[in-house]
Amino acid sequence: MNFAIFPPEASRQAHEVDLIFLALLAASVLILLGVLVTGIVFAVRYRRGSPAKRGQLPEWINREVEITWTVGTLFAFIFIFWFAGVTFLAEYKAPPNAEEIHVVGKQWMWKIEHPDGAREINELHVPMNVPIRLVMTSQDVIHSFFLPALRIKQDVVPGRYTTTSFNADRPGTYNLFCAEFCGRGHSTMGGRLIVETKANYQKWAQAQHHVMDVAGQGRALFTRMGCSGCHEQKDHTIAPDLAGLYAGYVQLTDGRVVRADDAYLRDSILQPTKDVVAGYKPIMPSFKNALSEGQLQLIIDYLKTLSGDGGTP
Amino acid sequence: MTTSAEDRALREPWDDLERQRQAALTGIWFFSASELLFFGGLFVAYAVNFYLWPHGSMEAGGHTGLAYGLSNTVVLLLSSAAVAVAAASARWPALGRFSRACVWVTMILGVAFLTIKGLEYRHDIEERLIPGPGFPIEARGAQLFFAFYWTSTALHAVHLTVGLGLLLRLAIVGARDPQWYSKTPAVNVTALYWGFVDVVWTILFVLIYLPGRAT
Amino acid sequence: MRFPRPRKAKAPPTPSIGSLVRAPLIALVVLLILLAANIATAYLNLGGGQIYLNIAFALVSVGLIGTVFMELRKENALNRLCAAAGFAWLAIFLLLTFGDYLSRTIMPF
Amino acid sequence: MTDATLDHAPDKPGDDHLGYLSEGGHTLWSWLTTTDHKRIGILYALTITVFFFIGGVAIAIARLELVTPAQDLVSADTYDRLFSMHGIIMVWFFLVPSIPTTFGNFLLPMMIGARDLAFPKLNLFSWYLTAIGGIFVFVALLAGGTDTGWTFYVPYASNYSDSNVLPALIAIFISGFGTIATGINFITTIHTMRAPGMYWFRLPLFVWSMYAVSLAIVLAPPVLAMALTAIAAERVFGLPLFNPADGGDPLLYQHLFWFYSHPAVYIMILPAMGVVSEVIPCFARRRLFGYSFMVYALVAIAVIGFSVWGHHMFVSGQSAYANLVFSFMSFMVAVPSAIKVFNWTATLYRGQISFEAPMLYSFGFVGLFTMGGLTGLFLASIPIDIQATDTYFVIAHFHYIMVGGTVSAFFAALHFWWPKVTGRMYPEAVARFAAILMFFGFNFTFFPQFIMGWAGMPRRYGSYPPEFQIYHVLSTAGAGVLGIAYLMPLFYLTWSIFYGRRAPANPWEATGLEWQTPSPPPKHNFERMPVVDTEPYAYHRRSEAPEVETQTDQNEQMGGTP
Repeated sequence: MNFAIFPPEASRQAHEVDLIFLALLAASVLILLGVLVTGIVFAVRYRRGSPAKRGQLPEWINREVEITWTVGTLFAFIFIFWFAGVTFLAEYKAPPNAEEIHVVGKQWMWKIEHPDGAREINELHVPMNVPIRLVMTSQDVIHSFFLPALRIKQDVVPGRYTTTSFNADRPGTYNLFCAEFCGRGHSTMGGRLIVETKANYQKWAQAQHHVMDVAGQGRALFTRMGCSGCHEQKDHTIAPDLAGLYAGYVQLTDGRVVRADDAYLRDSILQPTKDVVAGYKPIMPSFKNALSEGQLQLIIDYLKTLSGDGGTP
Repeated sequence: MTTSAEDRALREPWDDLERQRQAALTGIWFFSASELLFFGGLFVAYAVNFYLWPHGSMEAGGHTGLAYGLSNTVVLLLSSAAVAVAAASARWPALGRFSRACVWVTMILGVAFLTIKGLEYRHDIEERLIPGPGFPIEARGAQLFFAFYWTSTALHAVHLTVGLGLLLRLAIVGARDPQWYSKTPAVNVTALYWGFVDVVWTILFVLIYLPGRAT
Repeated sequence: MRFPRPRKAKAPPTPSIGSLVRAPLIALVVLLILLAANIATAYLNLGGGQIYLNIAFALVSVGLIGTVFMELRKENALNRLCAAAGFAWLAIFLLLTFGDYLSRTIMPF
Repeated sequence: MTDATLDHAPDKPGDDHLGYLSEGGHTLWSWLTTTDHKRIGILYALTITVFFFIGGVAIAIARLELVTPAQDLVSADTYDRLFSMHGIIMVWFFLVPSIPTTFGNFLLPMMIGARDLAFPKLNLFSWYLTAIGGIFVFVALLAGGTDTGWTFYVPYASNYSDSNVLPALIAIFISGFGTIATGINFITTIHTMRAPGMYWFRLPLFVWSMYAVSLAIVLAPPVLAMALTAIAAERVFGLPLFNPADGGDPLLYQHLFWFYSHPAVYIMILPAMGVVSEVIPCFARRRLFGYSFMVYALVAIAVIGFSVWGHHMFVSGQSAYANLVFSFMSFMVAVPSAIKVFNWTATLYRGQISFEAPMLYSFGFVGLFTMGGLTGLFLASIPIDIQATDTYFVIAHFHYIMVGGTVSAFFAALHFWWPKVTGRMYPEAVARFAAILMFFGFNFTFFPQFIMGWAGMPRRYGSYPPEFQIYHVLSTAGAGVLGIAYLMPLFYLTWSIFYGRRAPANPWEATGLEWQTPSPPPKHNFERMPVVDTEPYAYHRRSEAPEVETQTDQNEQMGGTP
């Protein structure tokens, strides 16, 4: 079972932040040891009844000592403030030629749109060594786009745009979390950041158009068969919201909690009255003989893209 | 006779009325500072929204009933003067009746304030100035202005009603026991509370009724 | 701020109503004049600075209410400090909150 | 009545005369209508004990859920309500009232030589406000709790949350005004009711901490009351105060909320500093090092604490300029805290240190508060805060200060003044074991959270990626140990009320006027007004001290105060 001691450093900016973190860690351990060791030495040496020398405080321990450590702490803290402030201003300013990616936070999923039109849900593919600028907003409540590997976190506020920028330089798959509490699905609103070499990224970008076709066809079928009529009602009173459904857990009317995997989607389309979602009436018609196997798969593929295929458990 | 009045006015831990009066005044002053920050939250919110939506706020300000606001301010200033005189004259038993008369005048003016405020609310409801679907002004930020208008004036009215309650207690208990009335610090405390309510209204009047008049 | 030891003074003679009412009445008249001036400036089209002028008038009136009606002039230092503390904390709050709002356009990151 | 569990109440007096415990009357009614500051202190102690254990149970279930990465013990919605109720109950119904309303109420008048607080009726009214607020929290709890977190961030709390937010808002609103009334009571008492000779720089530091805390208590909670009223107005009357659809700015709510909530964390820690500044000199038998600097540090924290709230909003969309301003002010407010830690350690120099339970808790306080304070420096520097905020790093930071700091000091105060409050001595050996167990249980629970927080584990997550499971398992195990360490004092202190050794008037030979009354003290504290003519903490003669101090010498030293 692997466990993370330190978050991976996937950008120079992350490295800069780690420098400050380690410097502060060292200074803090020093001060903490100083206080603890002094305390323990005094506690042992001057315990009641010990033969150590007592009497008046020596001459030099008086007001000057107090002033020295006050001013000393003050200057140390001003130095740390300067050190951190400079790094913040230098690192978090987006370079002008940055590639802009739009992120929209919605209750319990991230919808990401690349400049070339490729759309992703809960996944962010970025090329290496290319400055990226995220322009983000939210559709409902405050979320927070958090990439621990890049040491980036930026709240996503409804009604305005917030931006952050990074330049990933190490390929790999890293965590993406929502860091601001946003309701029931807050902990499942994560996803993956995939940093790839430029070549792989291009390959992925082309592939996106293919996936778009599958999803495009699935979308067309979804509307033609009338599914969107009920399932995309604004307040979802008659039919549950299908976005973010796949790979999550579903509470059924009889109290069972079922995992929404391929089988569940398939059964619900073919025999809707078998597992009715809690809070809804079993009014969905069966599509048993209306859909061919291929069409059923297209719709299920489309439903997967609605919640980012293979979202976090 | 006066010692018994003094004893009645004396509260439990105190053995000297003058120090009890000092403590009571210090207490009400700290409470005023605290309540000022309670309304301060509203003032900051109002200032931020005015900065974010100047045009919307100005236009919404134009729709508020200045006649009502003005008469309310005058009424409250008069009542504040009356309660100040009541507090100044309360210490002398000979002026007890005059002081209680001033307290009654203050209460009447306070009730007048509430009735004018009620009329204004009725007028606003008729004009559908309640933030929501059918809001007449479509400038962005106008609904925010009126959201703050309703919240702040309602809270101020609540504070004023509490003030009326305190004044009523003073007038009734004072009438029954004039000696207690001349000794107790409660008169000054109530006067200071009423002064605070007037201070809040003076600021609210400017924030609500004056923007947007110049158009 | 130690309180002066309260002397058991002989009760002062009852002042005339006129002397009691004089100061509040003068203050009332000044306040009404300030109110009228405030409303008059509201109707002059001064553009953006309008609201600051009105607030200035309001603060002057508040100062007057405080000193005359609430007898701040006779109060001891602690109560005056306390009255000032309320407005001082409000100023800190406004200052730093507007430090954020005003600089959102200058230094967004 | 929230604290109906009066069986735990330490007030079933023994047979003989028991000061304020028996003088005021034995009936429940006499307790519910008392204006004696000592009895009101005990009423508060019962109320916050009840809430402390309710909050503890809520987080215990949440911690059990976190043992496994998947969301399998409780549903996500229940998990949200558990941590929200834990936050709300612990902040407003345990930590904020913990030391000021219990020990502040009990000791303040006695420490300055007064018979009672300036406004005794207002004091009782404050307790009733807190109790009514407590009832509303029960209403919220029984109706299923609120799921907005203790921060009630808009627009989730105002437009999207379907949990019962309103009872929680009313509960905090009412108990907030209870705290404000206590603050006003304390400030007026300290200004007007000090005994002759008790000048400002002869006040014990506990009284100074009550003064500094009362400044923050009078000026900060009203802004929270306004923020919560705005949310209630938006939920109930639909007034779009922060609704982004109508142009409202959610950040405006965050400014209003954090303007209260940062001074609130100083409201929680300042009394703890006051308690430790009383306990350490007493058990080290030495004058407090740098008394005047400690006083300036207390007041400086309370005042500068009002200008730092923006460091909670570094990533919330605040402008870079504001980030820098608030980061700088956060470093400035850290300086007085550092000075206080240095002064506590320096007080031990050339002392006669003994290690009773209060001293062990105070050592725990100094250690844990230093770690909490240092991690505060991490969070004040912006790039680190961008990574660490809203993760378990922040949770570990504020628990080190609030639980490691304030709760340790609360238990130090509980043991230090227990003989004075109940007239009984607590069992020393068991108490020392509980203190050490709490220190290790605490570190065992919260240190792993620092590591997983920096590694990116977000807060308020019911399910999480598997690489953080080891830390959650460690933390839950630690929470078990900490839970036991908190339950032990409940038992042995209750036991000591009935069977503990009868306490002398001054068991620790401490200086301070409260120790010059019999324990438990009579209803009116002092028969005649005490006169103060010495420095506080006069534990040894200023001029010199004998080479080896024998027991008798100490008493002779103590002879200074009449």
